[in-house]
Amino acid sequence: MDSAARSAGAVRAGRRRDAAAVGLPLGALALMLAAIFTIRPAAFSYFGITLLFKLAVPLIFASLAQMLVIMLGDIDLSNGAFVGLISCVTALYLRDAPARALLIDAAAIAAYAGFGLLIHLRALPSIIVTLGMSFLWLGTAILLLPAPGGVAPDWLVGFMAWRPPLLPLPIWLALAAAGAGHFVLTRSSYGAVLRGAGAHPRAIARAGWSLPALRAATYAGAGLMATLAGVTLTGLTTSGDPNIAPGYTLLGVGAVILGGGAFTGGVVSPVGTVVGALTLSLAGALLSFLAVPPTWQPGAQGAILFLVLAGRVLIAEVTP
Amino acid sequence: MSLGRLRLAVPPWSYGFLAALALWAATTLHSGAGSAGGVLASALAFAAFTVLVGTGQMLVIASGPGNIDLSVPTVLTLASYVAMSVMAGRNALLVPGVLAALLVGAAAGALNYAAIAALRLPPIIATLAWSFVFESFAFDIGGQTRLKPPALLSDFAAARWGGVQIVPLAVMLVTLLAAVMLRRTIYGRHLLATGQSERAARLAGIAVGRVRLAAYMLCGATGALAGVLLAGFTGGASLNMGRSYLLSSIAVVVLGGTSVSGGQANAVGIWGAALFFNLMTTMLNSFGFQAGARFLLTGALIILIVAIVPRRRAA
Amino acid sequence: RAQDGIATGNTSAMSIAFSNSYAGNSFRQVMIKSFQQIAAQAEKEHLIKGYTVVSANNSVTQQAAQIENMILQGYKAIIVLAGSDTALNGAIKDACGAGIVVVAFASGVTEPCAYRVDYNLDSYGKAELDFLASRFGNRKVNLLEIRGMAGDGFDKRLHAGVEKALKAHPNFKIVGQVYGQWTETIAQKQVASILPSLPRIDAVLTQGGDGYGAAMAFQTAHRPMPVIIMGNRQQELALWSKLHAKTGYETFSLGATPSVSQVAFWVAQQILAGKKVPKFVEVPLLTIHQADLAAWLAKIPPGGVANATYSQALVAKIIDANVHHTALPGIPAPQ
Amino acid sequence: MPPPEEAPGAEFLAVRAARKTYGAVHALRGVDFAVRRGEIVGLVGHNGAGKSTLMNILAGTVQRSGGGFRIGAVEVGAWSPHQAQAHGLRCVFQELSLCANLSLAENTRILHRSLRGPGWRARAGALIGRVIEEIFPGLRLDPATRVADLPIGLRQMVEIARAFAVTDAPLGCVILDEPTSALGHEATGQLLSHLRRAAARGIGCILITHRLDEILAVCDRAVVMVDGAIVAERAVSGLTRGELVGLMGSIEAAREPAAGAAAGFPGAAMIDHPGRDGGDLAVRASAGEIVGFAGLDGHGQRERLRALLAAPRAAGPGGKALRMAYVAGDRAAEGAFSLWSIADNLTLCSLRALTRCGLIAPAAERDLARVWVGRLRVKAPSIDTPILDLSGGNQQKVLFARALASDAAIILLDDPMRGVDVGTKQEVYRMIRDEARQGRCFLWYTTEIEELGNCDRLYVFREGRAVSELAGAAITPARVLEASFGGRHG
Ligand SMILES: Nc1ncnc2c1ncn2[C@@H]1O[C@H](COP(=O)(O)OP(=O)(O)OP(=O)(O)O)[C@@H](O)[C@H]1O
Ligand SMILES: Nc1ncnc2c1ncn2[C@@H]1O[C@H](COP(=O)(O)OP(=O)(O)OP(=O)(O)O)[C@@H](O)[C@H]1O
Ligand SMILES: [Mg+2]
Ligand SMILES: [Mg+2]
Repeated sequence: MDSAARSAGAVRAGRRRDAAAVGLPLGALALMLAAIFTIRPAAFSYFGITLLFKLAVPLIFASLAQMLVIMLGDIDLSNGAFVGLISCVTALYLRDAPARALLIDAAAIAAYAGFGLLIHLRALPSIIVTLGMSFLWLGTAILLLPAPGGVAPDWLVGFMAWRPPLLPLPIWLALAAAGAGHFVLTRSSYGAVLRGAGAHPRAIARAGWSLPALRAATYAGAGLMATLAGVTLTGLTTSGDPNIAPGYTLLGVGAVILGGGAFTGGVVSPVGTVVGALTLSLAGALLSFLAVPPTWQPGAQGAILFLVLAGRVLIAEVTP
Repeated sequence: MSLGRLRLAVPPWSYGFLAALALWAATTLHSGAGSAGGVLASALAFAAFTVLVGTGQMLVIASGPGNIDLSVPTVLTLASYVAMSVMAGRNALLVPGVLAALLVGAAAGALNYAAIAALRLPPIIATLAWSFVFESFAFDIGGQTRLKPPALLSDFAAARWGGVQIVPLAVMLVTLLAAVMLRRTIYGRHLLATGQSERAARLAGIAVGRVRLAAYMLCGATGALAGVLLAGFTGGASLNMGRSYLLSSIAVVVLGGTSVSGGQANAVGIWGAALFFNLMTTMLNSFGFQAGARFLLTGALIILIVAIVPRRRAA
Repeated sequence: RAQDGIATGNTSAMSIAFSNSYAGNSFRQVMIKSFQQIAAQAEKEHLIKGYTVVSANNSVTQQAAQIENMILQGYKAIIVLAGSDTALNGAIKDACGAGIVVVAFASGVTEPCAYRVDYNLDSYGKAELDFLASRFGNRKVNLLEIRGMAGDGFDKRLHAGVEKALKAHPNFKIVGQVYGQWTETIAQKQVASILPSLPRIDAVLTQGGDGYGAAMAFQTAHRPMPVIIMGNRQQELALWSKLHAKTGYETFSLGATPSVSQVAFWVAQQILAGKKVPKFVEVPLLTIHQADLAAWLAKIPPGGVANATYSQALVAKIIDANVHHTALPGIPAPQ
Repeated sequence: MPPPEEAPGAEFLAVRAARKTYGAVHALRGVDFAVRRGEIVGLVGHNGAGKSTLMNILAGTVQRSGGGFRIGAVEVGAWSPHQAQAHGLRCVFQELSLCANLSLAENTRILHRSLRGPGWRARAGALIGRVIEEIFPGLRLDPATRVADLPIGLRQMVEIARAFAVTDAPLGCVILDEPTSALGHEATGQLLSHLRRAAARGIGCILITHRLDEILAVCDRAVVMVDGAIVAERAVSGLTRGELVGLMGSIEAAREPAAGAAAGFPGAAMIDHPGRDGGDLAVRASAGEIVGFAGLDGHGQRERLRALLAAPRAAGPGGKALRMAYVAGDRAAEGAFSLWSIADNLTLCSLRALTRCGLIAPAAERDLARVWVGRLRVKAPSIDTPILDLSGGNQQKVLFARALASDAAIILLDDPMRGVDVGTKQEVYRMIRDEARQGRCFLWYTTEIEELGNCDRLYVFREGRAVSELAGAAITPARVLEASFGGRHG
């Protein structure tokens, strides 16, 4: 029987594929950094790297939130609006009424889980329900904070400006997020169930798991990640704004895909997603290093997206 | 039980129409019977553009899970600029202008599909990246000005035929064509088959790639046509004219009864959903809610409508 | 006491960056071009070493990241058209901390270290209502207000100005309010959607970029054309002029000039050159009255926006007027 | 191995008067069914008889519409997959239930909740590896392999092994719904002998299969279902294949010899597809021929069929390229369009002929669907029934009808009888021979050796190549097997 050889080959191919999922965005990231460091050698410093990746931190968390939803085979169009809501809550209450802020955050996460449940129980298309949710988050944010304002607590601003030893803070946070995500989703025994629920829910139900519970838990996890995104973002901007992050929705999707995720459900990589978020955040900022005329800046952004993602063809080559 | 039977008697795609009707009634109650006609006329006029864009989007969405065209707003804008540039405000150049726009739209669709197929990108990313590129082209062509349409185009866009607006009627014709195409033509069947299962469609002898390519090109073309008409209706092509059609084109398709997982499409339902969205705006505006409350109600209504529509449950 | 006139400190080795939040409408396109034109000129005259313009795609987080990168690139001044009043505060503070001069224009940036070049938005609303009062006297007047975007700072400040001004005119009543997002097509749709439910409208308050859409909505609905405050767009002025010829229609147009980016440029250059500049520099709004309509119309390209060129000297005068609290030099109508 | 003589153990699980309705469809009409510890029950019946429905009710994945349920001596009301697991009941479903994105170890964890905490992955891997080795010795799959990377046959083996793996709850009964339809010859044998070993350890088994020989080989008791009811129950010892078929209500026709060549065919050459290299025979076929692709499962037969599909076509009589149709055995992934009705599925490849002035004529379309539903005796309320509401075998018939109804001159069959009941098989064999006689050409890949008897000629595949060609009287199971395993054949 050649099954043993076939299986060993498949395992090797799988490892290659996993490596490529992370390696690809990592390669793109390295290339972009190399370009930036060539243009501006001074950027290659603790200070420079901090500045380059500062704004990537909230995007990392938002992308992880999106990743959880994509893992279930859904898509979340409300991610960016939710981050905006959390930023308003944080700027309004976290300093003076922390208990209230945490309560609202908890309620928002519970609402997320509730909508996840609704999507599952009524078998609704997530794309439209989350579109509706985005209006709910935005409306709530505007009711709370009709125009940008509020103040982030000093400890939060201080934390986001903290200069830890060895590596800049954004790098530490990225490592922590990637590590935690990898452990929970890729290594842990419950992670296997969650990924299975995304790929083949029926099989998971037949094995006796409660799909509604799994889905509510995953959506709650997504809400938690998006909350972290909102809080860290507020720490960086020092105040709240309902319209601050609508762009995170699609950027997050891009980070998940770039990191080797797929819309088929169950196929996501937390490490890849984190690297993808770093890459996309840098890609958006890269424009300021390249002397592209303003008219062609959007086009350049599109081209960067294509270049960064073109490596997927290579993945497809190594893994038929 | 009786409610259950009632629900089954009402097809899912008609919920948009019913909701639209309810909103219309509510607005009329609030602002007097005299407003009913005007409200409907304005809803029809603006729904027509959404429906036109949505019809193309529907073909793309129906062509398989994950297929979606996010470049619609910029294709619409770019095509509109191209058309206005070609027309240069002269009635005689109307037809070449429209043709140029359609060409641009179809080419944009082809580029979208080419990126999806050649770079193996998920459509959501590929079309987003192209939309940036198309935006740059629009900046380059029109950038600093708003291009005016020829008088004939403006007249057509505002024309009425015995009190009924022409553009919505024309778009209804497009809807009819799309519905017939889906149900009664080989292309329609092949599209829906491809959308349900690419592998099965391939083995059934369907050139899956060509079917999808055509869907993206048709989507670009309808977007372009909407761009031309919109320029006529609003008095010119402007850079941000497509802005509101990104999410609305997707929302009306899904709310109109087309399945996001592909393989099933409903052209008529798009009208219901588009009227629903427009009448919702009317209602929220005329009730004079605060901005935050308007968003809250919008979100709640969208979720409510999708949630009450009965659907075939998986076994 | 600050020195009046142009400061002449040597800025020839310094570069200036412009971070723009959004480029997706013609107003912003003209604004960028105006900036490039004046900056290129200054570069040629060795007033600066170089310049760059970077637009974020309507994403404040991206704009913030771009500003952080500009810090790295060693620009001596960063000019900001902010996508949010507050969301860039962190990045702007970082820039100030790195010794960079930050000039935010046409935006309500709240970070105190930044210089602000902006209109007096209270005067915007006041000018609109004062004009209407001159037209309608003490009659009861129904107003439709077209606002910008919900949750936006500019919109909120302008609206606050309108509300403040309304107190002086108890006969004015806002009977409807829509959000046009400073976009013709959206404004048209929103106005069209609310019109059937509204009583007779006498006048429409606008925020710029929405007047023509409103006019189209009234036209399509076959409603009498109210006095729509225009926003200096060519198509608005053309329509006004056409209606004036036909029916004697009169209104008033005001708004920002896209070339306010040039003011910000010169303000930044002057600060670098050593001029004492107050933290808030008010710039005049461009207003067009019936008398100047023809002259302006002749000068604006079809589909374009009324604009003016700000020279270094003019900007120095504007700064001085701000320092001395004297009247701002106006923008003269073209002859 | 003969069934053990001693009486089976205590009753493990029983349903009484179990009913299940899907709208107007009565899938089960009051069924009494019980399984004892250590007993192997064979469940047979035509497609759509209700076998899978009954198993789903036992496994808790489908809620019964009525009737009683007893586990051991305890009467239970609501029954869920979770409870079924906890009581030691496992089910290998007709459609595979492994998550393709997960590894073997992870899939094992899905079913076995106690596999958690530090080191779970290693424990799960060791467990599944041990059970695979026990049932299918020598298979040696790496537990880190992703299921998606395995062919369907291996997946089936993994799923079977997963069901037999034991962690905390003792194993009471395993339900196997057509487990052998995707297994090769050797693996089937291994599975059946494992069933006997398991039964000897007191584990009950329910085996659903359309291969009656398997029932006769391992089961203690055969239960026959017809139209949602149990019509017969017999001890297997002493039962013959003919009797069993008789109980199912259909008579197995005596095998007719392949008739293509006899009736004056082969006609015009239709396919001449060169091999990849010297060791790979060219595949040739002519009008009226039925050409088989034989060999062990997964040795390149399917790939060759696909290659034929993609290759340039020979010109037919009118000078136009000959058209091909393909019938896939993996109907869920490659055949059925799940949102469509029977009619829509059936007419997909015939649309050109149904088109008038650019539009499909609905009346003609429905007529065509009705004719073929009638001819193949598809069991369904109407041609508008969604295809997914049909039982597996009936879905397969619709796919068959799609190919036969089209104007394709060449029909490629990719193991098309998977899950089709004996009665229908006979009908389909007859139909294939009729169609061949009328000038169609069939290329037929099958894993069931008896089926090859219907072929005029066949190519035996080994390691991705067509290594030998057998024709007419040379087609015997012995020679096919010999060629499959690499014996030289002239
Ligand atoms: N089962 C079949 N029966 C008949 N023709 C088929 C069949 N499968 C494929 N073909 C034909 O073979 C050709 C190539 O098929 P293939 O699957 O590569 O097409 P595709 O990749 O989907 O389409 P495109 O060529 O536009 O990319 C097509 O012209 C198609 O019509
Ligand atoms: N989800 C469902 N909805 C409607 N009808 C169904 C559903 N599932 C099964 N049926 C119907 O119930 C009957 C029994 O189906 P079942 O799958 O139990 O048959 P089976 O004996 O397993 O057949 P096969 O041998 O083909 O697998 C069939 O007539 C089928 O059409
Ligand atoms: Mg191809
Ligand atoms: Mg079955």
